[in-house]
Amino acid sequence: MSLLLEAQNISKVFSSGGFGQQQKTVAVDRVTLNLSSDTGSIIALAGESGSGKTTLGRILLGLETPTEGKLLYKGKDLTKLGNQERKTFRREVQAIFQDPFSVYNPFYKIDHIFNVAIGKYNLASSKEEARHMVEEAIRAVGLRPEETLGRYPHQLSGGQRQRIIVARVFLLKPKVIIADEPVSMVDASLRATILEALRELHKTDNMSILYITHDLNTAYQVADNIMIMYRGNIVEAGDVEKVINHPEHPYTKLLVNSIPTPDPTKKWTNLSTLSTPPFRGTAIGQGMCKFVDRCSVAVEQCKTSDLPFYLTSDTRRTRCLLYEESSPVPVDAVLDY
Amino acid sequence: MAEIALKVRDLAVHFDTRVGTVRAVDGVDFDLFVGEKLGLVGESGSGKTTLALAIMRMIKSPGRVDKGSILLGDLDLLSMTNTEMRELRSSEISMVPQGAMNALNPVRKVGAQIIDGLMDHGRGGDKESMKSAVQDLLEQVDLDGEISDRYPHQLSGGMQQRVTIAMAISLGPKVIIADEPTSALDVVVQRNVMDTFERVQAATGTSVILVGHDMGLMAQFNDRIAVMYAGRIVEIAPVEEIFARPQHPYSKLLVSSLPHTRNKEVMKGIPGLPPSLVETINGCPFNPRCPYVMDKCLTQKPPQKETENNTKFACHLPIGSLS
Amino acid sequence: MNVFRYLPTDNLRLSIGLLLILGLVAFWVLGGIFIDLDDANPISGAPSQAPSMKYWLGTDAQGRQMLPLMVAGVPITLRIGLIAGGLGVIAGTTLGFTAGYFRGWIDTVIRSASDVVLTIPALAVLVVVASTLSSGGLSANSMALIVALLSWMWPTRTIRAQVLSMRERSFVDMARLSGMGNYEIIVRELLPNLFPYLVASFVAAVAAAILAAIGLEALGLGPQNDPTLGMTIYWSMFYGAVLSGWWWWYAPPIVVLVWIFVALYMTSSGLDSWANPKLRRT
Amino acid sequence: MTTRQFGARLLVFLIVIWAAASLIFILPHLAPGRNPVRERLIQQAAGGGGRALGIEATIAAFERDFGLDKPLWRQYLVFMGNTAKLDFGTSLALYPTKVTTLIWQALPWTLGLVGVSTLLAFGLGSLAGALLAWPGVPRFVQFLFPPLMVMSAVPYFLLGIGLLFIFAFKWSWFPIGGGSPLSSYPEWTIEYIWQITYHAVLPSASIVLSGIGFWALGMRGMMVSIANEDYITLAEMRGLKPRRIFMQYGLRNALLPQVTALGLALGFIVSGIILVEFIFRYPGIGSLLFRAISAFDYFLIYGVVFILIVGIALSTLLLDLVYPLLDPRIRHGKD
Repeated sequence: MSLLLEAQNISKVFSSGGFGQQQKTVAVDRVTLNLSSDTGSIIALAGESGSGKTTLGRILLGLETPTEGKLLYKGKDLTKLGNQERKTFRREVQAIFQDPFSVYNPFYKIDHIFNVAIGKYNLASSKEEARHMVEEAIRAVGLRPEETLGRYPHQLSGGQRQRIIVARVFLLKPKVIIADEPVSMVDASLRATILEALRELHKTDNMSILYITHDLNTAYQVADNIMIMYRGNIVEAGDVEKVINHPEHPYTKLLVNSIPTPDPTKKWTNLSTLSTPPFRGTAIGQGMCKFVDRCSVAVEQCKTSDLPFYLTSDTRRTRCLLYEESSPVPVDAVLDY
Repeated sequence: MAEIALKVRDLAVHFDTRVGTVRAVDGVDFDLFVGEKLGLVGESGSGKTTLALAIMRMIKSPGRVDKGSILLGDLDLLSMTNTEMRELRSSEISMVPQGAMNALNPVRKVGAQIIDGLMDHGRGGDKESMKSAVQDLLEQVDLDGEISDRYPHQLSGGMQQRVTIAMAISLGPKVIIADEPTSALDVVVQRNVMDTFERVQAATGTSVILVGHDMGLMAQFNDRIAVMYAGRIVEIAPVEEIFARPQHPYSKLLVSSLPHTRNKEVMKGIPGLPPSLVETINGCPFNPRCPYVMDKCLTQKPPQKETENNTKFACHLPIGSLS
Repeated sequence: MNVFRYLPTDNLRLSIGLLLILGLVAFWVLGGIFIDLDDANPISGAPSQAPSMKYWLGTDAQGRQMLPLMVAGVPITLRIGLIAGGLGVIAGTTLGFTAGYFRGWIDTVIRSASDVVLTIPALAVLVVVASTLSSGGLSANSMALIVALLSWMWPTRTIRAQVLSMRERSFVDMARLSGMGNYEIIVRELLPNLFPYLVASFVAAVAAAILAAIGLEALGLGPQNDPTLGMTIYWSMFYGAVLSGWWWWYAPPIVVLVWIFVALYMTSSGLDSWANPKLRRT
Repeated sequence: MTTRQFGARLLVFLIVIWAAASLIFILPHLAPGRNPVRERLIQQAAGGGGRALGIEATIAAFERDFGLDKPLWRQYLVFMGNTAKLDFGTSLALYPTKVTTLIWQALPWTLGLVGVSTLLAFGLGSLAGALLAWPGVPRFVQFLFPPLMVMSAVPYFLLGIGLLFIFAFKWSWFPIGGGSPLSSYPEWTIEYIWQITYHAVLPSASIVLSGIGFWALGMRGMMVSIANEDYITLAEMRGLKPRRIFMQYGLRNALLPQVTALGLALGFIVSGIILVEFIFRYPGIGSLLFRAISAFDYFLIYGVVFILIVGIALSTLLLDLVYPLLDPRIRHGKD
């Protein structure tokens, strides 16, 4: 199994504020994961805003340099790639961004995003071939070329624009797609069509897709495996049906229970029945479980141990003392997908 | 028949733009009963927020209320003068805003902003009574009284939204309209805020209109749901009916296209593009995207129909043909 | 070029500004053709004559005729403004882009430097420079260079702000994913969008440079022998034209200068508002 | 504003002062092969009709007194020492009066003129700008906008000359220049104070008229964007009184960037005032600078320029200290 993209013990710390006060926020905290090319699977990276999921995505894309740890592409450190290798990395690891309004340069027609990629990666030998490739990609996502090409971004709806970005990925045929909240700004009715288009890409061209989202419902429908991220750490990872239907980590339980199910007969459990977290208000830092201040089953030890992953079943890992009896796996153990 | 808190009849709001008149709200009728929680659901461009703003008389040019009436009890809001309407806002009808993060004045203490609302509606008083009124209000929305001396930027998104809820109930209005109050919040914080909102509504018995697009939230909070499409209410029904037996094709597609975690299946979206609100639509506005479209749908305006478990919908299909 | 398909008709301020500039150029060109510029030299007419049929705009104490003096003075003042403004904007664009795009410590250095220098009274520093470098007057070109020294701060500030906001937009990341390098992104992705802002900053910089130049000239530090508008005002003040009632000596340069400043102001603020809706309407 | 931030801000202030002093020290030595002080002495001696013979000796003596013969870095240290004590040497043109005494005489006039007219322009301009932008305000206010815009483009001293001509020369409502009647002797009597204000009307008018336009435009832009902010919409939706929304919600927030703009514009304002004082022969630091230039009185030029830069740096420092009082987001960090 040739490993395509390996993140080794990646951490990212942002510091803000002028001379006076330096505030350090740990966005990503020692994450290790591999995306391999042959098995090709759709992995969801779920978490609330501020969990660091977008930062991790940008690091994997090479758009952000990690403060610690290394990113390997086909076994070689990204920073030590030669020009040609860097170009293939650039081409084979692509992205779908969240905001369909800010992903197009208002100065150019939307064809610009295709022409630049075709030019830079010389995917076509002639103008006609290029045009043909673009039209084919537009049709592949269910749009008609004559209704979309040759227009300015502000002349198209949000849904059309997001599908054109998926068409660009179809054209480039990358090995890995990092989709950062691709449907969160699109209407519910269009959401399904775009996610189906993504799944099609995975089936036909065997692309590995990292689906970054805060919406567990769509993660459940699209992905095979899921990683739950909280304050820079991956707290639970495994098969998506098991993790969502039988969550183990207290945070995943809280996340799953908070989703309003679209079924009026299954009402939310009344919040007042849940016990208040014992260590509410504790200051969160390194070397402790970062969920301790919101966890209703926290114990004293949670505040002092730098938790490893516990292998709770062949594909399941959870980072919580409750599962101490399962075999521990070091914090930066590899999550293989 | 329960007493009616708010009666909206044939309301239309149009926007004059360069490309023509946009009919954002195009003839809407509904009743809001006392103590009821009505959900107003629709995708972007369906006119749900414009409808909410129209009820609060907050439509600004180039928008204008073209026709229709809004009765709050026996007061016709559309015929009120500006000052009369201003006095009604918060005292009789109030609104919980969408963007929590900068809905509060960043340079003024939270307590002072709440007191502003009381003072400007003649509920002022000496310093002490004001302070205790604020403390009591904050406790009602599960906030520590000490918050009143803090500035908005020192509060989390969830806490700021609770403050806006406190403001909305501060003068005991009959109706509260909440325009996607938790769409900017994380799912866990949303759960807590909605839980507070539900308890506050139960305690005060105020009627609530919850505007939103998250069908899960709608299912959990509301007694009845109105589905809006292209500026019209295409279906209004008790919440169980909407999910179990949707009558209008759009409601059915909306419910079936929801991702859920019961079982993995191929997800179906709603084909076609969102409606253009400029061209005059004779017949049903959903006909370009409707799988059950008939010739009638292209030419005649769909009639209002009512089922025995009081679902009202506007469609040429006979009742029960979708279940 | 896509940017030129926006007709300035819907932007009143820009149209007025462009019209005024056109008027200036016409005054310069027609003047050059119909008026004999030698009359701008001393004793080319009777001294201190009020405007009359013979001397349309009157003459100054040394017998220079005011109309030819204006026709000769306008191009020199404009040239100083264009050179200083141009240099200022070129420096401002490079510094603004480097700070805004590459961020990090270089951004902090450039930003704090421009803010600090901005608060220093430019005229005071220019006075020190001008008075030290030449005890006599400066030539028009060296005046332009000196003024250029302190006209980079405002363009740097505005362009940096635009680049910062533009850079956060995902189409920059998209360009990177399509294989573009940093410099190509700046030229092909950022520059075309910021083109209206660059022109607006240039026009504003020219106005600021002219203001600084006539400030120095009014204090007597301008080119002694070039008949720039600022020097004309200086000589009129030097010879007490106000007290002696020779209003026609300082009125024409003031009117022309006000014309220049209003024209440049209208154009730059018109360009700003024209650039904004385009960016917002993404 | 934590003490660390205050310390950092103070450091910036000191750096600016040090940079200004060094600039003033280095500049004369930049001009290759020219020593302005020496030239001035020769010029002055020749001017008096005296023989220029013994002049070299006097220059050498002069240079020795002022330590100009020592190596550059020692001169720099001496210069810095004197500047720290605000001692800029003696004026060449008005020998032997000290530069500092001349400056102290002129400074109060300028401070009065700058202080009054800037605050007036800032206050009136901001209010006019706010009214221009607020939707609830009557329509006729809009007619104020075009004239304000045009006036903001016109520099102070051009406006000054216009006012001087019309009000002083033609209608002679106001004196044609100067800060107080020539015969008067400064004392704290109503009569003298009235005279000062009477003389200061035209100079400050030229600053205020142009300044109002500048500040009104800035404020109008700010208020237009604030009118669409969520907290204003919520305030309207809560039925707050229009007056309160305009003052405590709109204006109060728009003031913050306006104060920052004031800090940045101080340098520009002072440059303008130097010229206004020259036009009106107002006895402030501006006229002093003009006289120093025409007499090539270098030490006086350097002294005045240094005081101007220090003055501005001080006021920007004060503004930076005042700003957190206006904006709680800076006063109270996220705790």
